[in-house]
Amino acid sequence: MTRYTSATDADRAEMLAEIGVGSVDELFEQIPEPLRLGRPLELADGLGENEVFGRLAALAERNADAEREICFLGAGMYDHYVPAIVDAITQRSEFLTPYTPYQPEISQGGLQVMFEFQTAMSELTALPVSSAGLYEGPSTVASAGYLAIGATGRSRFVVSRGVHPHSRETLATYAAGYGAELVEVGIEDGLTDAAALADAVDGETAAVFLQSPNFLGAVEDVEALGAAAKEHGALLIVACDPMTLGVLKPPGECGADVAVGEGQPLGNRLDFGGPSFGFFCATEEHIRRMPGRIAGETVDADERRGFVLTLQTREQHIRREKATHNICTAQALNALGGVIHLAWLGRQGYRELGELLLRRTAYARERLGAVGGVELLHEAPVAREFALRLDAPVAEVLDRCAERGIAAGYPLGHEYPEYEDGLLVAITERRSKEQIDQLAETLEETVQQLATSDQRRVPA
Amino acid sequence: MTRYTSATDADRAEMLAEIGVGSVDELFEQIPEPLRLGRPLELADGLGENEVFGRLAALAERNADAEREICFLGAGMYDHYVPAIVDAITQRSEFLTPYTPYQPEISQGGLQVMFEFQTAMSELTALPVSSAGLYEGPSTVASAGYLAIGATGRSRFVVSRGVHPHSRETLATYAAGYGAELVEVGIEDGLTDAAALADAVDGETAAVFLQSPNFLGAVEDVEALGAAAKEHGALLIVACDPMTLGVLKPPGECGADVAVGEGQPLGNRLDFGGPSFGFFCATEEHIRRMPGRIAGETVDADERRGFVLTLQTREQHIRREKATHNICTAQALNALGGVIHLAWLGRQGYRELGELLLRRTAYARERLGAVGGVELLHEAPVAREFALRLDAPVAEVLDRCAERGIAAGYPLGHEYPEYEDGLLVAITERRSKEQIDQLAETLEETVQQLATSDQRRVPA
Amino acid sequence: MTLPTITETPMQADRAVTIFEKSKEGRRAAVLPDAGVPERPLEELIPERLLRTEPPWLPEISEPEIVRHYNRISRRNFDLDTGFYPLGSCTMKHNPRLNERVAALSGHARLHPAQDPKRAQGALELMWLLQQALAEICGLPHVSLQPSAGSHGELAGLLLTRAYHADGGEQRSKVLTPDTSHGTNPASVTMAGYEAVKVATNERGGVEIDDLRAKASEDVACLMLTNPNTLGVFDENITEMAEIVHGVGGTLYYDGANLNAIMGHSRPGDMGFDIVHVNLHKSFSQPHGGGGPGGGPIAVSDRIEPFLPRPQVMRRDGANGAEPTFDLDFERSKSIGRLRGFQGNFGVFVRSYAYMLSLGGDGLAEASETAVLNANYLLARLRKGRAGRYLPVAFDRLPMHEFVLSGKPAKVELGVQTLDIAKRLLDFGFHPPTVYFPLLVDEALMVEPTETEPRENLDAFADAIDRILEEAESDPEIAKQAPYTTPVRRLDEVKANRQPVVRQALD
Amino acid sequence: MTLPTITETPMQADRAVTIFEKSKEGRRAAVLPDAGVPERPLEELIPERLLRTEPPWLPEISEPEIVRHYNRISRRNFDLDTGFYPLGSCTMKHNPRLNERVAALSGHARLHPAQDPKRAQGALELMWLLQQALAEICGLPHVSLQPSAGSHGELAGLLLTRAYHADGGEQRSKVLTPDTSHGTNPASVTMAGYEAVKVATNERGGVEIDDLRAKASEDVACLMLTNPNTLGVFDENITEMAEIVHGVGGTLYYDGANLNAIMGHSRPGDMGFDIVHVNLHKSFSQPHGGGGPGGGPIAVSDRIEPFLPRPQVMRRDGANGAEPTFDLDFERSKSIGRLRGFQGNFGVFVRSYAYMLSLGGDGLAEASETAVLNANYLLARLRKGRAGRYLPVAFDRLPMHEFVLSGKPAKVELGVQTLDIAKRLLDFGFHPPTVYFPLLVDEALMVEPTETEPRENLDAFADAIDRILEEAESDPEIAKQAPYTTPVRRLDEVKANRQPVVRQALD
Ligand SMILES: Cc1ncc(COP(=O)(O)O)c(C=O)c1O
Ligand SMILES: Cc1ncc(COP(=O)(O)O)c(C=O)c1O
Repeated sequence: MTRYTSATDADRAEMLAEIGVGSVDELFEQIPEPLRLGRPLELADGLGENEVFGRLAALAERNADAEREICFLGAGMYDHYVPAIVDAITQRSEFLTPYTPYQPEISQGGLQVMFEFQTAMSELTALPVSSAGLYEGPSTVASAGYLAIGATGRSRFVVSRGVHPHSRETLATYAAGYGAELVEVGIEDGLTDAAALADAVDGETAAVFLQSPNFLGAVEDVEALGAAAKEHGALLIVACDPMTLGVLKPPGECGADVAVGEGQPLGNRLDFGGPSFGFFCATEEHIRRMPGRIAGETVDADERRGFVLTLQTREQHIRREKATHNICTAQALNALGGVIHLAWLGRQGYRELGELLLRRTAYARERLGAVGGVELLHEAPVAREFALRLDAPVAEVLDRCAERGIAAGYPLGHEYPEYEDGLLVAITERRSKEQIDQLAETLEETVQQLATSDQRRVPA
Repeated sequence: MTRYTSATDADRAEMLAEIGVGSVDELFEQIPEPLRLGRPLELADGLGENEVFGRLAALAERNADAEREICFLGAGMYDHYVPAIVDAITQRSEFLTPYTPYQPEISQGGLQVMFEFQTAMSELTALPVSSAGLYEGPSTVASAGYLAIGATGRSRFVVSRGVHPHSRETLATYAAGYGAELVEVGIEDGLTDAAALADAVDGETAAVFLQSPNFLGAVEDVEALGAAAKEHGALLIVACDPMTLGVLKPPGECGADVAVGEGQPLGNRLDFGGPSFGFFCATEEHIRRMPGRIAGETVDADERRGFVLTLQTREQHIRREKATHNICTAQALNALGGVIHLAWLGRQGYRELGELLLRRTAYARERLGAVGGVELLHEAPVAREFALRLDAPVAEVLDRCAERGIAAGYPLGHEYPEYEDGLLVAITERRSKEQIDQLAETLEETVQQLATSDQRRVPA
Repeated sequence: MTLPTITETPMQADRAVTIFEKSKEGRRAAVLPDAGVPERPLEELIPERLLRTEPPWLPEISEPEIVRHYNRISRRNFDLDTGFYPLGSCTMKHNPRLNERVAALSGHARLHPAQDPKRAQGALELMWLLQQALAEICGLPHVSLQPSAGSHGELAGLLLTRAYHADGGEQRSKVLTPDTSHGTNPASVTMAGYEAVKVATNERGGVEIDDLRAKASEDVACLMLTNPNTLGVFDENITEMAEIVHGVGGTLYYDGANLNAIMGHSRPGDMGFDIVHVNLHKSFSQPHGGGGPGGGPIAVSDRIEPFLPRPQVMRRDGANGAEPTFDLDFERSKSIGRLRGFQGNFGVFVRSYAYMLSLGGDGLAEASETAVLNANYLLARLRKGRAGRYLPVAFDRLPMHEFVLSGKPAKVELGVQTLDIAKRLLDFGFHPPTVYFPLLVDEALMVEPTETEPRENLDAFADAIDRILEEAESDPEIAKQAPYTTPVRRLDEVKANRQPVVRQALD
Repeated sequence: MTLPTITETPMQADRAVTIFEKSKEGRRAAVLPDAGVPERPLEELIPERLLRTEPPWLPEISEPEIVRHYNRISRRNFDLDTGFYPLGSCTMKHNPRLNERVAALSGHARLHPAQDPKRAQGALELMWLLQQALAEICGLPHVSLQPSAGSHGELAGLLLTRAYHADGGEQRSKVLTPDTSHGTNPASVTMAGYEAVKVATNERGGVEIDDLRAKASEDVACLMLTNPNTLGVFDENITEMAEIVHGVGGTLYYDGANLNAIMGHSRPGDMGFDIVHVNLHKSFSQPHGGGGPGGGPIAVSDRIEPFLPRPQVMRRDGANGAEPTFDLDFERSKSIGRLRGFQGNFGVFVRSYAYMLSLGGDGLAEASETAVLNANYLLARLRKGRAGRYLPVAFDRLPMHEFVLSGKPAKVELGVQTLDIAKRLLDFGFHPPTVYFPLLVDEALMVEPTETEPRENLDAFADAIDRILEEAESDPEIAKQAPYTTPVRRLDEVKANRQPVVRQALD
């Protein structure tokens, strides 16, 4: 009898008798003999719980996680503190183990969570309609592109180079399928080149993709940049950071038709990149083109308030090849984590956290910018992350910092060859002033040691 | 507004108006002015959740726990693997946050757990009646003494030196209160001195206290030793290790009137000594003298099966000064952990685990006993723990082992001056053969280095 | 056409079945590692007559079914994370999950209690810090964290008193407790080998001073008191009482169950108490766990200190500016000795210390303020309704953090007892108050809302009480046969006592 | 005397209230650290016009009330840890808590995805080990863990097919899927820019070979198949079908949703498939979470490998006997590129890998055996009762791990539809099977018990179905108006669609 099963030999015998076959093998005879494996899988034998725990703990030991290192890495996922109630609630069997709420009468818990999630994301983005949990950030950007094609009948995307490289690459991957052409608009002084954007947008343009704060941390003037899209009837699709919307003007107030993004900062741990959730909000007119599940309010046979999956005619299980998207299993549990975190922060706390990030980031940017051999990559306003230039090989600096227990940031060179000396530094409420000072001192030391030139930053 | 509360200033104002007072201070005026503190407590200001987590994590970092060290420490608490379902279930609000089931109609969950716990402990000890969770091991021994006095009208205890030193000391502490005289019987070759015991027991003896396996790990012949108690009408009180009762003859089959013990090995983590639970089982005749809560089966108004707290006339909240014990809040949640662990092991697994402990312990004892400068402190049969003599200063050996990441065992000298060179080594299913060999090699090395004499163990 | 009407709630229909009854031979959850050592027959290792022949009849069941079993029965509990739980004297305040998280860190959870103090500095420092905080809150300089709960602390306090007197060559035999005291007080008195002597309560709910003076003889070892007491009122005469008892050489013991009323506002030490116990599972947010675990640390004055239990956590200042170090002190010649194994309920200390860090000094004081505010508000709301007539407050004065109502008028005028009202409250989704305690109040209902309840819940509770009394005015049977919607209805306790069935029969 | 009878269950009486409606101005749970840096006005940091004027209307509520809110609504869910959940095609097998425990280790949970591979060796090795295991199970050598769920894997598979053909200078436009296929299949086809073409099903429930042959043109890029298919039967002609599709240069895509039937018994790669997706949240015990997270790794053959998504985990053998090291390979010139951010749902990988370690190779094979045994047993039990008459199995042969019943006779003879039977099952405490899928079966009920259900639960389910049909024989209305005991009764979906209310109105 294997792990987690109940069938004893006695059970098997009685069950086979009831079925009317002599052995379990007979049940597999419908598989043509040549297609039967006929040998054991080449996998180790099963292990007891303690041994499995030991193996996984040993692997975990070999990762430098944010508990062991002071983590200034960001680039789309951030080391925020996840309140204890998030784990306590998301680990409840009642939320952890059911599937998609196909039977609303016994799924009101999950459906109400979706409804609350939709409300929260709609509030954050200032857009009226929200889908309940897509996979994660970049694929959500690609899904927005799919909606834009359906909505405009056009197939040309104008994409700012400030949009997360993963999002741009994912968009391109999807576009190769549903067929769309991508035009990229460059960055000037940390911000999307407005003139170039205006030139790039035309009557064939299905959508303009912006991100704010952009990948370099700079807060874009979405409203101004979006004008070109409006002018040519293209959709304005804005990727945003859900932890900054307590202080930054929300996409809905900047003319965005669709706001998407990575939900990880809200109640989801880093998990080396997933699972987290994506969010997808839009204006009323797109409600029947939205991807993913949407919960709606209604009443039951006795007029009790209740919730159901609604507008399902958008979805694959009803519309099949005519569906607005192929998504089925998404990230419901991660979205629950997000809505709990937001409730825990509350209206005031959410705003205060945004302010905290702005102020600590401003401090960190000045402090680090003043370090010898370090200068700002751009002077544009930033919210929670900023880019530096190092007068030293970035990879080596990072190694030295790691030896001192600090993950100093994200090297830009890999995805932005033009910023081969660039370092992206992220701040969360977990990064104290002391830790920021420690990073400054460590950079001071290491950059000096590894300095590639003697030219030092001339104070502006 | 403080943490975890809801009263806003607006709430306060309205509530005070409803009460009809002008300020909260007025409500405290019933405290005579001189007794009011009139200054803030000299405690730091409150901290955010992330900061509190950081503080506690920093303290935890400074402990060498069994995750970081290979732990051969025992002496009453053992590093067994606690299955994941124990945490998952005991952390459910429904079990974690209610109090004692005073209202049975809404406490059937907790009451059924008590009933199941009683059944399980009764099965383990082979005694028909069980109380549901006393504090922990040693205080349970003292409580058994209190029962013995009530049951026999006598007040003389004969206690084997093989009983856990903490139990003997706790018994003495309690005895100073309820008034009892303690007579200790020594150890010969690891086992209670049978002759001395027989001499010590007389018509004034209320109870004989044994422990098996005893503190030196030796399995006592409880039945034989108990004869003296039977002969003189004294109660036989046996402390036992709940992880060994799958293989060792249970107290109930050895003539014990009362079996008690430390429940930690069952589903409870080490927690630096607590919380865990104590168990207390006895023969039918003592049912109305038992300490602590007992759940009983009954039916409700519609003849549905249900459970209630029963025989409450034993208890302090009913009988006050005439109660059989003063215990109120006990260790219900820890007892739940125990019953889940037992269900998870199941009848087969529980027995197998006992056998595993016996065999690994036998291996470890031979392996370590063969190390130069190390010899067995006694040759008596052992179950899961055994005692060695080191030809080197024990404390220094332990420090050296710790430097090599091993907690080699428990030094006996502190509580048994006669075994000043003694080391108690405990085995659990978490201690693999490889770890045992590693301990042997480490001892080989360190004992040699620190050898106090050249006399080496002569092979028997 | 006959549609099914609900005769039972789903939970009522789902009859209780124990995990033993679900057992089926050969099933299992655990998979154990193989020993990896020679498979020797047990008889070679242990004399056969010391071996067990039949393994115990533990359940045989798969892991999924174990999880389902306990998840399902867990829902047959009402719990604090579900609703209002105004169980008087028990301080059912919010249990922060943060505390569970930090207690589960392996540095705490997997630390062996016999670890060498050198390698358990974090744990010892945490205990020391908690001791300091409790000393400041109680106004007494020395703390032992060892007692496992309140009643354990009481026993410790009485044994300390005995040791203190014995040290002075004295042997005293009596301990005074008010008739309002909690059952554990007299029970502890007996267990500690003393005789419990009741002192009367005056018309304000405090101790009757004259009665105390009359009974305060040289033979009195101690006076055990709760203040605010179990009526929820503060005894203003405490200073005078202390003088009386100290005058005859007795000690004053403070039952800390009601500390939640006065944290940061008044201190037992300043009232003249020599020994105090604190219930960490009440004032300091350790979850009640269905009846434990708890923690009952004691704080004492200088004269009692020498007798504190062994071991004590001690702090050594680091030589020339080095970090201080912490150790366990076993060499305490006058100590009463141990009260339990190892160092106490450390996991509880972690939670309570985390709670203190979260609230801070001001936060604790404000918690007490809000607790008192909530109690007074709820009482005011109740008074306005039918409770004012049928459930009057036992002693007509402003309470502290809790108050006691008397159900006598309801019994006489409506024919419904406190028990009936409590049972009917279950149908309204509330945990009832503590009932029939303290004993000197007829048909007592003891209500403690705690500071973590929002006002809306207090209003809803007051409304429910009013509804129940209104129902009773028209038909007392409704309450008398309640509850109706709980997993089981009223249970036959007499049957349970007559023929006790205290374990699952297996066959 | 009029005692209250239960007209509603307690949960029904407790009307839905969202957390936004519980909000009260000024309340909060979180306490944030102060910035500890100069308090500069925001306008100094960000141009005013880019700042938000009104913070969003998030709930204002205390922590205890947040916990209560979600605990209470959580009980309005039916879940796998409570009871039988035979939701066909979804493999609702036990979710071991061990997996949650190891996933929560900070080395996994707090590892930043942009951590330098040098300092994330444990995570990369785990991914590599999982890839190896999946490759062995699927019989295909190369694996990408990136897809976030099955449908994501399907899209990946089709984009791989497109890239594969493009690399050969080809452009194909059609993808074949059987009419029994899951909705995500055709939806993915469209999203990938292909035209979906249905192939018919034969009388044994397999693909109609002649129809396939007829439609298999040079313009066909791929055939997407589930085997055993959504009828729970194994298509014996798979080898021939593979020849046909490969014959015209198309690829074969295996939808792995039903892999739980054949683990260790048969491998998609050996059947001729080029691309396979695996649902880690089905066969490999990742909890379904109310609709995710999931994992949809893909395994592919050599000829597809060059096109796999970026980045790929790679293993470097250690120079002269040193430990191997692991890295991420971004330099894949022919890759279709990324499908998402970073490396995929790593937390899901940890759980599924722990599950594989727990069961081992034999355990996985045995899990499939038991899954097939349970399905066949349940079908046999059902057949014996009224289901045999009213709910016959759609294709009369031995199923694999699941089977599909047709409710047509019940509809015609009893006037109760599959929906009614499903709703009535709720009153009996069961989650209903998947209904109305696959589409080609009238009134379909798709039943998948999985291997982790004990026989007793299968018996109870069969008995419940029989009871429901018996009720229907005497009074169909009972089923038609069901459920009666659930937190809410049948909901008005038309209303929800007509005037969609998709968020809480705030005012
Ligand atoms: C007033 C009072 N004293 C003492 C106790 C006993 O405390 P414990 O249950 O922690 O032993 C209680 C517990 O309810 C109490 O309310
Ligand atoms: C047969 C089949 N194919 C594909 C899918 C889609 O998988 P996912 O939900 O992981 O996207 C499902 C999910 O239910 C399925 O049952």
